[in-house]
Amino acid sequence: MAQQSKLRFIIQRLLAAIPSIIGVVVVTFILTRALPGDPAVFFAGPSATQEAIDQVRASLGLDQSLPIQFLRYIQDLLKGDFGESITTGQTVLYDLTTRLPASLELTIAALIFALAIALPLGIVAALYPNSKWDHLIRFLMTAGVSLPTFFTGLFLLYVFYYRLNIAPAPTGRLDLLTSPPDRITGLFLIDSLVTGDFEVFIQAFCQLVMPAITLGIFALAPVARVTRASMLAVLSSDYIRTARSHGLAPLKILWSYAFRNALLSILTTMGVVFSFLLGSNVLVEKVFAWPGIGSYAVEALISSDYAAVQGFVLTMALLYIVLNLSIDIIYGMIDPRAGQ
Amino acid sequence: MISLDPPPLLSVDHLRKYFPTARRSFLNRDAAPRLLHAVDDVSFTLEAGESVGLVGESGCGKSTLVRLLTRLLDPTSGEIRFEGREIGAIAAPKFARHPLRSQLQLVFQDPHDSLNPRHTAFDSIAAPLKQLGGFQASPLLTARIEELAELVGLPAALLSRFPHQLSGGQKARVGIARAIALHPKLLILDEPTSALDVSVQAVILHLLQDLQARLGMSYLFVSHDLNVVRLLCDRIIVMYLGQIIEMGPTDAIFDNPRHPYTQALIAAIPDPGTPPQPLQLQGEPRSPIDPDPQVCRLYGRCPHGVEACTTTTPHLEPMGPDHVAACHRADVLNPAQLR
Amino acid sequence: MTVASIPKTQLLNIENLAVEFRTRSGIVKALDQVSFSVAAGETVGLVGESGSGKSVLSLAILGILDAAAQITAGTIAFEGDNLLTMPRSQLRAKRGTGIAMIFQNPRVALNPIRRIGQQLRDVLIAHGGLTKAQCQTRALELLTQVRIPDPHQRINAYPYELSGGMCQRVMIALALAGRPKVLIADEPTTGLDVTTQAAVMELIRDLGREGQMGTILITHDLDLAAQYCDRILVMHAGHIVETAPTRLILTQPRHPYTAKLLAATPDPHKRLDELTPIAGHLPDLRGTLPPCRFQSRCDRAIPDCDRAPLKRQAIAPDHTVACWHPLPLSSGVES
Amino acid sequence: MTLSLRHTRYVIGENAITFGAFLLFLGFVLLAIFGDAIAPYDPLASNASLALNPPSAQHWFGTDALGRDILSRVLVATRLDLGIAIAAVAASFVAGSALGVLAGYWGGWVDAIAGRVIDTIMAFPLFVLAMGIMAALGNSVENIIYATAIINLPLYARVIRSEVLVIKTAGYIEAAKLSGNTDVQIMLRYLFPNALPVMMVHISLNMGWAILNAAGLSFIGLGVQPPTPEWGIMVAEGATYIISGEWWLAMFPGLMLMIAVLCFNLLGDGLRDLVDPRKRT
Repeated sequence: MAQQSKLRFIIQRLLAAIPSIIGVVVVTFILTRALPGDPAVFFAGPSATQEAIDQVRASLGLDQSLPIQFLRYIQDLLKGDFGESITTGQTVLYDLTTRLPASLELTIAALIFALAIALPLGIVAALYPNSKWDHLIRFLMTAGVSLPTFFTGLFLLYVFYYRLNIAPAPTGRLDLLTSPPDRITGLFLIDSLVTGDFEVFIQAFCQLVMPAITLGIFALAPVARVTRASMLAVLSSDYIRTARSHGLAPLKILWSYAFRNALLSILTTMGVVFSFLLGSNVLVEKVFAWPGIGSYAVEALISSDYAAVQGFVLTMALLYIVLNLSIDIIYGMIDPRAGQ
Repeated sequence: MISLDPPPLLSVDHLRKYFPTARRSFLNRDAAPRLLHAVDDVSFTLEAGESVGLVGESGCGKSTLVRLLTRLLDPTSGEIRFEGREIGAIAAPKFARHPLRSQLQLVFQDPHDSLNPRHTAFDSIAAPLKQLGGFQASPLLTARIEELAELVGLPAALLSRFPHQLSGGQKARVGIARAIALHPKLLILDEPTSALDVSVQAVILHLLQDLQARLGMSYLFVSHDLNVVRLLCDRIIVMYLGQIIEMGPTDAIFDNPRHPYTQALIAAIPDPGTPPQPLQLQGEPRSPIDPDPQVCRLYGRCPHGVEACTTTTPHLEPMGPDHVAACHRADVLNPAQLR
Repeated sequence: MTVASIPKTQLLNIENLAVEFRTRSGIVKALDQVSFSVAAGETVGLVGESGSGKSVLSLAILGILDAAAQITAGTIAFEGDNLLTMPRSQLRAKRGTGIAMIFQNPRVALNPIRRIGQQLRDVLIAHGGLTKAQCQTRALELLTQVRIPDPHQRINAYPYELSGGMCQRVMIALALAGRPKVLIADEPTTGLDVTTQAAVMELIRDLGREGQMGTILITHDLDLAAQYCDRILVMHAGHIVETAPTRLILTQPRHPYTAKLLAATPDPHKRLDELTPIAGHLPDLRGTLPPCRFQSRCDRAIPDCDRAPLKRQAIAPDHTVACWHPLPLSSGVES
Repeated sequence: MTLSLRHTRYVIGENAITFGAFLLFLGFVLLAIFGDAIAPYDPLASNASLALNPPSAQHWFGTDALGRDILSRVLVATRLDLGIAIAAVAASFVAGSALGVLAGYWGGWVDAIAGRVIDTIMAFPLFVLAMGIMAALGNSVENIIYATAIINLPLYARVIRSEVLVIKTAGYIEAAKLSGNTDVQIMLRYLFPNALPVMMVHISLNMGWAILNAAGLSFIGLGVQPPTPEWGIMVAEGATYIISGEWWLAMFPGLMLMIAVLCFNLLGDGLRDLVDPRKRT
C-alpha cells in the first residue's frame, strides 16, 4: 500500500514536469526567433547574393510560418538535432555533450563545498540562537550572498595566484601541458581515479578548488540561512519537547527528530540554490576560463551564434527541471505526508 | 409549524454542501470524484426572537452550515429562506451588497483572528456602517460607534486601540459590536466564548443575553459545549456527520435525549457533583467522505446498533412536543437511565 | 542530594519554586513560592486560567523549560532527590522513567515523519535494557494497554494517519513506556471532542490506578478536574492560592479566587444568572508585584492585604489557603 | 502607533548593524543623485599617458587602461546601477503582487494560469533566463530592466500568493465580507496591506540581488555597453589585468558593488526583525 502510493507519487511528479518542459521549449523557441540578426545572412557567408541568402533561408525553414517553424523545431529537438554552431563548426549537441561534464563537475564540487560548510554552521547558529556565534554566522552568510561571484573569483585569483602563488593559473580544468584522462564519465576527478592516473587527479583537483569555492560561497548563504531557520522552528516544536520529556539522548533528538524534519525545508530551498549555482556557473567559468557550457554560451552570445545559445538555454533549463524533480522525489521519500 | 402567516425568520430546506476531496488526476481519470458530505440534507426553521443552539463535535459540519447560512459559501443544493425570501441561490460574492446582508450577521469564534490587525476597534466597528449602513465618516458615525461601544460595554477610550492592544474579552466585545452595528435580525454566534477564559466567558454570555433582550434579535448559537449552549437557548439542534440527528426544546434534550449520540454528549459533560458516567460511544466516527446512504452514521460507535441500522438510515421522527430524533431504537432506549 | 523532612510516601515534592522569564520588556515572574507534593496513586488537579503558570510548572518539573526561563529558587525533589542539582545525564534518565508527561494538541506533539512504532522504540531504547525484538513486543503491549484497536496495524502508522484521540493515546503509550511513577497530563483533552475527552480521561484515570502512579492533571476546566482528581490546587498568576481535597474545595472554597472561579464555571445545574464573571484580568507579571497577586481583582481586598510575606497556610486538615482574609466557613453548603 | 515606534527604536538599538546599513543606504541614495557633481574627473575622458596608474593622491582609485579616473567612474556608475535595480524591482513588485493577490484570492483558473506562467519562468535557472532574454531583446539599459523584472516576478507573485492564502482564511476577511466589502475592496483594503510588511523584506533583499544580476549581465557583455561607467563592466574590463597585478581596476568597482548589495541585504535582515521579531528567535 505504502509502496504503491510512493510509486504513484513519483509518477505524478514526473507527469507534473511535462508542462514545465513544454513551457521551456516554447520560451526557448520564442527567444531564439526574437534574436537580433538574420541567421540566413550569417550562414550564407559575407559575400552571398540575395538569392543565396534566400536559399539558405529556405533550407533552414525560416521562410515558413511560425507554427510550422515551431513544429520543425520540435521535430529536430526530438531527433537530438540542436543545429550547428557557427563559431565552432560542430553540431551544438556535440559541443554541449563535451562541455557539460566540465560544468557539472564544477557545480557538484561547489555544492559539496557549500553543504559541507553551510549545514554545520546553520545547525550551530540554530542551537545557540542570538549568541555571538549566531550573530557572526548570520553576518558572514549575508556577506557571502552579497559577493558578486565574478568579483570573488577575481579577488581569489589576485590573492592566491598573483600574490601568494599557491593556486594554479586560471587555465581551465588542467594546466596547458597535461592531457586529460580517458573519457569515461567526463568528470576528470572520477575518470582519473578510475584510470589510476593520480597525477592528473591532483592536477584536476587543484584546478577545481578555486572556481568551486567561488561558486560555492554564493550558495553557502541560502543553505545556511534555511538550515538555521528551519532548525530553529523544529527545535521549538511540540514534538521536540515531547522527545525531550522522554529523556531521549540529545544527539538522537538532534539527528532523528530535529534535523530530519528540518531537512524538508532545506530540500525545498535546494531548487533556489541550484538556480543560483547554474546561473553563476556562467560567470565563474568566464573568470577561470573553465571550458564548460557557461563559457561556451558567453562566446556564442558575443558572436550571435543562435543555435548554440538556444542549445545552452535549453540544456540548462532541462538540467534544472531534472534537479528539481529529484528534489521533489527525495522530499517524497522523507516526508510520508507528501502526495497524500 | 402549521400556521404559515408570517414565514419563519430563517428556514433551511434540504441544504447540502459537498466538497470534492481529490482532484481527478491523469492516473485515475475514471474514478468518480470523492465527495466530503459536510452538510447533508439539513432542514430546520428558526423563528423571530428565538435562540437556537447548534451542537456537535468537530467535523460535524457546524462551521460549514454557519458559512452557508451567512452566505459566505454557496450550497451544493437546497434552500435557505430568510423572512420567506430565498437567499441560498444568490452567489456569495454578490450577497456582499445584498440588502439582507446587514440582517444576517456573525460573531466569530476567535476574537483575535476576526479583527484586522491593522484596523483600530473603531475602524472594525465602522466597516459595516460605512459599507452597508450608508454612513460617511462624520460625527454621526462616531456617535453611532460610541453608542455601540457602550451597548457592548467597551470603554470608548479603547476604540482607538489596535487588536493586539486589547484583551480577549475586549476583542470579543468589538466583534459583537461590529456584528450588531446594523441591527441584524439574526445573529449567528460561532463558538463565541470557546477562545476565552471562564472568567471572561461568563461576562460575554451575560452580555449576549442582555443584548438579545434589548434588541430582540434571534440567535443561532453554535458550540461544541452543551453546557454553554444550554444557558442561552430555547431549542437545541444536534448535528452528527453533516446531519441533524436530534432537535428539540432545551429541557427535553437535556432531560429526555432520545438519540444515543445526544445521550453520549450529555453524559460526557463533566459534572463535579457526580462520578464520571461510563463511556457511551466506542471507536471513531465514520468517514464523512461518500458515506453509505443506507447506513446510520453512528453505526459502529453506537452501543445500541442493530441490523436495521445498516439497511436504512433513520429519519427524524417526532419524540415529543417539538422534539424529533433520528434513531431506529429511540423508542426502546430508556433515557431515564441517564442521570 | 537528599532533602530531609520529606515523608517517604510522597513521590514528588516541590518546595518554594520560582521561575522567571527574561523577555524584551522585562522579567516575567511566571512562578513564585510554588510548593506541593504528589503521592503514589494520587491524582492532583492543577487548575487556573490561561497565563497562570500551569504549563511552566510542568515543564520546570521535567527540566525542559525554554532557554529564556530560569529557575531562581526552590527545590524539586523526586523520591527525595533534588532534580535541580542533579547532573544532566542523571536528570535525563529520570525523564520518562521517573516522571513522564503528556501534552496538549497530541497531533503536533508527535514527530510527523516518524512511524508510531519507531517513536515508541526510540523511547524504549532510551530507557535501556531491551533488545530490538523485545522493543517490538513491548511497543505492541503499550498500544494495547492504551486501548488502541488494531495495534499491529497502527504501529506502522504515521501520526497524520490517526485521529486526535488516537494520537493522544499514542502520547500516553509513549509516556507509559518508561513505567513512570509520576505522570503529568498537561491539558490532555484540549482540542479533542467531548466524547473523546471522556474516553481519554477515563484511560488516564484507570492507568494511574493500575500503576499506582501519582498523576498531575493540568487543566483550565475546573469541572473536569473535579471529576477526576482527588485533590485540587488552584493557581492564579504564578501562585498556588488554595489546595484542598476535591470535595472540600467545591463546597468550601476559602480563597476568594477559588470561589469566583467556581461561580464563573458553567455546570449542568447552573442557570445563566447564577454564573458570575470575575472582574479584571491577570496582573502583569513584570515589575514589582504585591504579595497577593489577586488583590486587584478581589472585592474583599483591604489595605492590610499588602502585608508581606503572604504564605499559604493550613486552615484545616488538608486545606491550605494563601490569603490574609479567607472566606469564612459556611456551614450549610455541604450537599 | 507609539508602541511600534518604540519597537522600531528598540530594534535599531538592539541591531546597530541594521542602523549602519540604513545610513549606508542613505549614502548610496545621495551618491546616486549627486554622483556626477562629486566626481573629481570626467568619467569618460581618457588619457593614454595616465593609463594603468595605481592609486595615488590625484587618482585615489587609480586609472584604467585608457587612463580614465576609476573613482569618478565608480561614483557616476551608482546612479545607473541603483536605477536599474530600483526600476526592475518596482516593476516586478507591481506586476508580481497583482498577479499573486488575484491568484491567491480567486484561485481557480486565474491561479492556474498565473501558476503556469510562474512555473515556466521558474523552470529556468534565473540568470540563464536573463541571459536568454537579453540575447533576444538586445543590449540596452531598458532591456536589463525588463529581463531582471521578469526573472524576479515569480518571487513576488509566489510570496504574496502564499501570504494571501494564509490571510484569506483569517476571520477578519470573512468579517469584512459580512460587513459588505466586495472582492475588489477586500483585495485592496485587507489582503494587500496585510501582506505588505512581508513584501518589504523581500523588496530589500531582492534589490541586492537585482544589482548583482544587472552587473553580472554586463560582466559577460550583455546589457550596458562600454564606455558607459557601470560596476559590472568595470570589473570585466579590469579582469584581464588582475593576473598581471593591476588589481585596482577590478577591485574598486567590485568592492562598491559588494558594499551596495551587502547594504541592501543587511537592511532586509533588519526589516525582517522589524516585521516579525519571532522569525529571529
